[in-house]
Amino acid sequence: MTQIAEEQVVGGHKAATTRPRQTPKAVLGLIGVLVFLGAWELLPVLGIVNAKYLPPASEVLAALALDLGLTAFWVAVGDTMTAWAIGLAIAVVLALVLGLLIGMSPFLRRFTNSTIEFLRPIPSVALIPLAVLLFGMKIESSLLLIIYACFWQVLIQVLYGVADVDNVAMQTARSYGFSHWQRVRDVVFPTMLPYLMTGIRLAASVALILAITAELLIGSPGLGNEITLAQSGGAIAGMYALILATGFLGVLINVVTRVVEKRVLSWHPSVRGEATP
Amino acid sequence: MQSENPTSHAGGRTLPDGEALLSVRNLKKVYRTDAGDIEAVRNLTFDLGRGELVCLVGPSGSGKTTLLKCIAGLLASTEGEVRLDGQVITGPPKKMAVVFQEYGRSLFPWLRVAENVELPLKNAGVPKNERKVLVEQALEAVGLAHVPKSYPWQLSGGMQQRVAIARAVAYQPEVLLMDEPFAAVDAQTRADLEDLIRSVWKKLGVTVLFVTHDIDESIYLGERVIILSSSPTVVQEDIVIDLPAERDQLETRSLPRFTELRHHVYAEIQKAKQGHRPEEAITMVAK
Amino acid sequence: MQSENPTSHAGGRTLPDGEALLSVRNLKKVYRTDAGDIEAVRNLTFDLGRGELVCLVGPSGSGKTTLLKCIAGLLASTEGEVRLDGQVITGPPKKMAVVFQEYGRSLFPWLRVAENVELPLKNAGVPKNERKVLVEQALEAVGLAHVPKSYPWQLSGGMQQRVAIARAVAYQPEVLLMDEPFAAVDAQTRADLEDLIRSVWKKLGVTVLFVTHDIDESIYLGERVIILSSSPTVVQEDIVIDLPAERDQLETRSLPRFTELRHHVYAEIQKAKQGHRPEEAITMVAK
Amino acid sequence: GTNAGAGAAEPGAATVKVGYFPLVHTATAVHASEAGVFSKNGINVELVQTQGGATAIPTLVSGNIDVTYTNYTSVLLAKHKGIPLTIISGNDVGVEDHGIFVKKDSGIESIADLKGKKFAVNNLQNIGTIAITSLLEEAGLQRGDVEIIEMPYPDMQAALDSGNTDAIWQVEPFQASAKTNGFTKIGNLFDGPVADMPVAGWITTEKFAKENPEAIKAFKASIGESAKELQDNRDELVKLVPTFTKVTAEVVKQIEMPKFTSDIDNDQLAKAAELMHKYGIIDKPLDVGTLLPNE
Amino acid sequence: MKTLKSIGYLLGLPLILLAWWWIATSGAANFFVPTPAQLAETFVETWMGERLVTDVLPSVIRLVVGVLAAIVLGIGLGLAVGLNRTMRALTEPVFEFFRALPPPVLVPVLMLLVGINDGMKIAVIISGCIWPVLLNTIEGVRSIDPVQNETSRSYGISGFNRIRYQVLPSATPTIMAGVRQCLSIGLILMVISEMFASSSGLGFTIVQFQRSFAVPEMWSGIVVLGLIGVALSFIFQWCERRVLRWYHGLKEVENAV
Ligand SMILES: Nc1ncnc2c1ncn2[C@@H]1O[C@H](COP(=O)(O)OP(=O)(O)OP(=O)(O)O)[C@@H](O)[C@H]1O
Ligand SMILES: Nc1ncnc2c1ncn2[C@@H]1O[C@H](COP(=O)(O)OP(=O)(O)OP(=O)(O)O)[C@@H](O)[C@H]1O
Ligand SMILES: [Mg+2]
Ligand SMILES: [Mg+2]
Repeated sequence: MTQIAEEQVVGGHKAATTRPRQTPKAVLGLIGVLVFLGAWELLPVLGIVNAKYLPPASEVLAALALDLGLTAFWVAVGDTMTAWAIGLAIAVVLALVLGLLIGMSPFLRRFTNSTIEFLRPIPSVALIPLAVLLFGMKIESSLLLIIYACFWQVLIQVLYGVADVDNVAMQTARSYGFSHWQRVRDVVFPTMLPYLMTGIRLAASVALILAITAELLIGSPGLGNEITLAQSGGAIAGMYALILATGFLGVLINVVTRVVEKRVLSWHPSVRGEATP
Repeated sequence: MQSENPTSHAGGRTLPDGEALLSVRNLKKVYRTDAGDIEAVRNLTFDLGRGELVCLVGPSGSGKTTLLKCIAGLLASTEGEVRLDGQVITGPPKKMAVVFQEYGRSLFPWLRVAENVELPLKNAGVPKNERKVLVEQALEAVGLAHVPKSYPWQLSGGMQQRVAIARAVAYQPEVLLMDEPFAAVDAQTRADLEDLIRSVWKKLGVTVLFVTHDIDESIYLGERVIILSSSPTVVQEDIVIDLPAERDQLETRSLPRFTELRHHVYAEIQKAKQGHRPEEAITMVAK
Repeated sequence: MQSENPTSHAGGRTLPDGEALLSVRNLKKVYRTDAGDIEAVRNLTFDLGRGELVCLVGPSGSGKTTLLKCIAGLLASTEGEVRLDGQVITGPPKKMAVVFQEYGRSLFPWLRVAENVELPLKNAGVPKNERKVLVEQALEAVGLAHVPKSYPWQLSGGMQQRVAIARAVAYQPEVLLMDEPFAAVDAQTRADLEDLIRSVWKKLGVTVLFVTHDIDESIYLGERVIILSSSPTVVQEDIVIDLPAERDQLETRSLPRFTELRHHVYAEIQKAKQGHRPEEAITMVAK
Repeated sequence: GTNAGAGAAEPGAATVKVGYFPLVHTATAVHASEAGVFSKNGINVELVQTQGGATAIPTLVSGNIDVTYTNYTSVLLAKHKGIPLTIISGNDVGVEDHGIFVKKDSGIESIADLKGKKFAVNNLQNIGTIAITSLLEEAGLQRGDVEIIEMPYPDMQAALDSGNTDAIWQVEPFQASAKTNGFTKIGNLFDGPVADMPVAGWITTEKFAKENPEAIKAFKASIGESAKELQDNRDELVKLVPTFTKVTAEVVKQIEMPKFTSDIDNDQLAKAAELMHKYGIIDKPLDVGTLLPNE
Repeated sequence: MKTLKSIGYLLGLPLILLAWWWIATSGAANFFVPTPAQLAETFVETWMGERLVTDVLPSVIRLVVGVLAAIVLGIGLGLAVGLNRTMRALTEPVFEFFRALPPPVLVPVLMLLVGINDGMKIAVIISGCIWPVLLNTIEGVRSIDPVQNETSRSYGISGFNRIRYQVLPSATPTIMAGVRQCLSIGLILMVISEMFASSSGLGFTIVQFQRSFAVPEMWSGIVVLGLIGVALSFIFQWCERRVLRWYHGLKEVENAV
């Protein structure tokens, strides 16, 4: 720990003097992924697990490469991503609006507290029978589960973000006669934005998880369903290839959210700290 | 030569009903904290006429910022009241601008300099091209016309403070409250900004309440100077500054009357610091 | 009577190798931003001898804070170097204390006043009872002995600034860098704090670099005053303050030499603001 | 999903949505659809791929499908709780296709050796629990002598290998891979007291059964025909199964053939209900007659 | 008076929702949605006995262990990663990869690696609820006020002291948001971890109820989850109020006016 902190202390200098030679972020990320795949490859080789049940990374990657050539695979990815995108979008908008409303009113904050805390830990998985009953195997079932799970993540982040508004900034807005809506738009929203971005990043992967879980347990088409098929067909490498694909989707989603974050939070210490020497 | 003693009131000057734009009456503010109550202001009473430029001085921690926030409708008073145009203030009134002591935190870090200055105008519904002119003029006036596209955190302390001033000036308020607005700028810039405030005040007829620690500045700027006592805070003295209306950095400051006033205020503050309290205030405290 | 012209160098004064505690050589700092590069400091060269008390003045935005941060090892220079005791500075050196211009943000809001002052001592491994004494003395010296248990955000601006000063003083540093440390306090407190810094400096033999906007203050406090030009920044002038070592708020300030120096510095800053540059600097710029 | 050819079905007849989970055992429905058996019998069938387990019956009740494939235990349980369901056709009966496996050299050679061991089933509220408990009783053990745990079929071999369980129940096609992976089969799950136990079949809601008696009859007839055609026809299975599951042809060649039948053996069903009551899965006796369409 | 008000806040909305549910279910009965009365009755029958000790308690213990481990790990890793740009770039894709894996497919892998025991269940809980803490810690550390960092650096406060006295307190408001998320996710994962290879526990029981169409019992189990969630959350909020006293003081001074 000490070492890490130490490095940070002189970090500014390092960054400045070694700037041209600094390893690009993407390369470092790739190294991380390779280390992970290497460790996975070694697990069966070292006999920690049996290769029959957890095939080495190379075998799984080969199976994935095979999948990549199949239209069925891409159709499944498309199905999953559709549910993901719609569910996430609805959850974020809903949570954002409600979060701002609740967060800015001490009354609503207290009034809804117990209910929110009661509803939050209800597993989406437990709602499957209800979802199926309401919507059958249609996409709406997946959406219900996705929205339910993601909504709380974003909501909590928004509530904490709203509470973080700087007094002086808020007083400035009030003294210049900003209306309620203007204060939300010009002061509360930007302050909350970093929290929201974390919420979206959390929710994005939860949405992916739920999209796949729903397909897994309800049987609507998509990657999750392909996983069940591979499982019940005893195609182990094929199953892990699909899981790997899921993981890569997660990485991809993160790259996108990072790019967005870099744009919308360029002013924030968390992002600007990275850019200045 | 004028009389040695400046026209002054121990306790704040009050105006007849209807003449005051802003009246502060028996204002008391106690902050409640976990560790106990902190009395920031004990009892303040004074009036500001329409279009007056009044400076407020007082020891550090005497409650100037607190008073300003109460006037701005940002803090609820514990006792007493503040009236604007006869109306008790319960929230920030319209057409009022405040320059906060914590200038750094009062700028929005997510907006660029010009956007920060523009935002209140935008929210007030000023048309776009008019806004553009106002923003440019204000930035020009505070000497920041060259950095409209920078973010506040890319500016030096003094520059940030000037952005906050530009924002207030561009807003063209009717009441302008400024809390040590020139604390972070150099002497020369300070002089320029003093003249800027005087000219804005003259041009727009705005009512200004100006907190400062610089006694020369308070005299050079103000038509009146209110001196707060040290805690528990009351008005120590309220002095009329009988200097000519046209002021000039070199000329005005070298007037004998300027020096006289300066000495007077200095002595009063020193008394305040040493715990001397005006009689009225003491009786008020006693009862 | 001394010579009309104070002993001064255009460009900073340098000392022979080994004599300087702190040497700044051809320091250049460019901030890289998305919108383009901002040159904060073009070329600074000067030395500080051990135990000197030097004031730094210059127009707003001329790069004083930037220079201080480079000296403190908090910012990497773009060109040139800063040496402390002959060692090139790459990170914050030991036994150095900085009072930041953004005093409010440099106090930790989760620590109470006394804890804020105590933290650097605790971190440095000073024993508990010794710490206690140092903290109490420092708070006493800045006039805040009555609020050790308050949180910083419960204090007025000037009080917060004094906490930051107390923290630096209690730390008993060898090098003390102060960035407009008295900007938010009233005139009387300011005078007291000035005397505090002089007495600490004398007692501990600490080397002080003191940024201020108040020209009188720079002359009253400093043994030397370095004037920065306006941007692109170079050293405009480096003046020795040949006032008696024992200084007194009333006496020293009324010395004719004080007034002379004051006028000189004022004129220099005015020149700086108007874009006048010392010859050396101009040639440097040209090549 | 695979769509049925409309062939000889009466034009205008409503389409019956049939939910199935892609398994070797549901080849009956797929074959009936592909080979035109449904249309020949005069119904339009749309096959809808569903998940087994928790969602089959809610999906049916919600009206999103008309008929679904499910195990009888779930049906009995649901009925017991008052969900109005009707069994309309059998599908498969447990024979050699359900095996009990242990690790080689584990020393377990018979059911009796399971005393004090762990046995894995895919679902505790299911036919497997009933079957193994009956087998245990037959071998002179008590229910509590063996810890029955639950895990999905695909994970069982790994758990067996790592010693997290001592014996597992594998259905085809997992049985085939258990054999290739070197596990030892110590017997069939449906044997002795539970030999020829009906495992799963096709069900619908009472309402649908009442309103569509013709369709139901035709459906049962089609499954019956399809079952006959597939029963001793491994080649057809080898061809068919890889088209709708991820089971490879090689594996299908090795599997033990299931016993397909559309018949519903009332007595066996009643016995299953009785055992469920006996083993506490349901808390009062259940008259299976109420589950059959003609009553 | 004050407690009365608190109780009003606590129960106000739940009572309104309950009334709404009552009215909604009073007409057409749906097999899968019980009435409040049914539910209340089943709840008492099902959970007020032996099950509390045999099923609920072990689950809650696993949950608490898992959540605490996740918080400690999340904050520790988050500090390491948040303070170091290289570490961040190196680990982010791998973290994101794992974050996207659905627990139902992760469980079999964990079963392989850890075996079938309480350790596996705790690992499942950790594997899911570490993310909000980790992400929030990283963000919290990254967004520390630069002036605070400079203060620490200039006074030579570094290493462990810096983490303890500056980094952690400053990031605490953000970390708390993560911890709060972590609680409910932990509860969800507790259920999922008991869905596989289990023979007791709250999640296991709920799944068994679901499979055997014991619908009111299943919903009553969900109510138990909700109640545990509320309890945990209140404990958490109590702690938070203490840890973040300075922060709430700082923020509430005038925001409340
Ligand atoms: N939020 C708060 N909570 C508790 N006490 C406070 C708070 N804000 C101010 N105070 C106290 O109120 C008193 C007056 O503070 P105020 O900021 O009004 O002083 P000031 O005159 O503006 O001082 P300065 O010139 O130093 O800015 C001080 O003693 C201060 O400690
Ligand atoms: N983080 C930053 N990014 C970009 N530009 C910066 C940054 N910090 C300072 N600058 C620029 O560098 C120049 C010098 O700033 P600095 O803060 O050093 O001035 P200063 O002399 O301290 O001024 P003041 O007296 O107003 O505090 C200014 O033009 C400022 O805009
Ligand atoms: Mg103040
Ligand atoms: Mg500065």
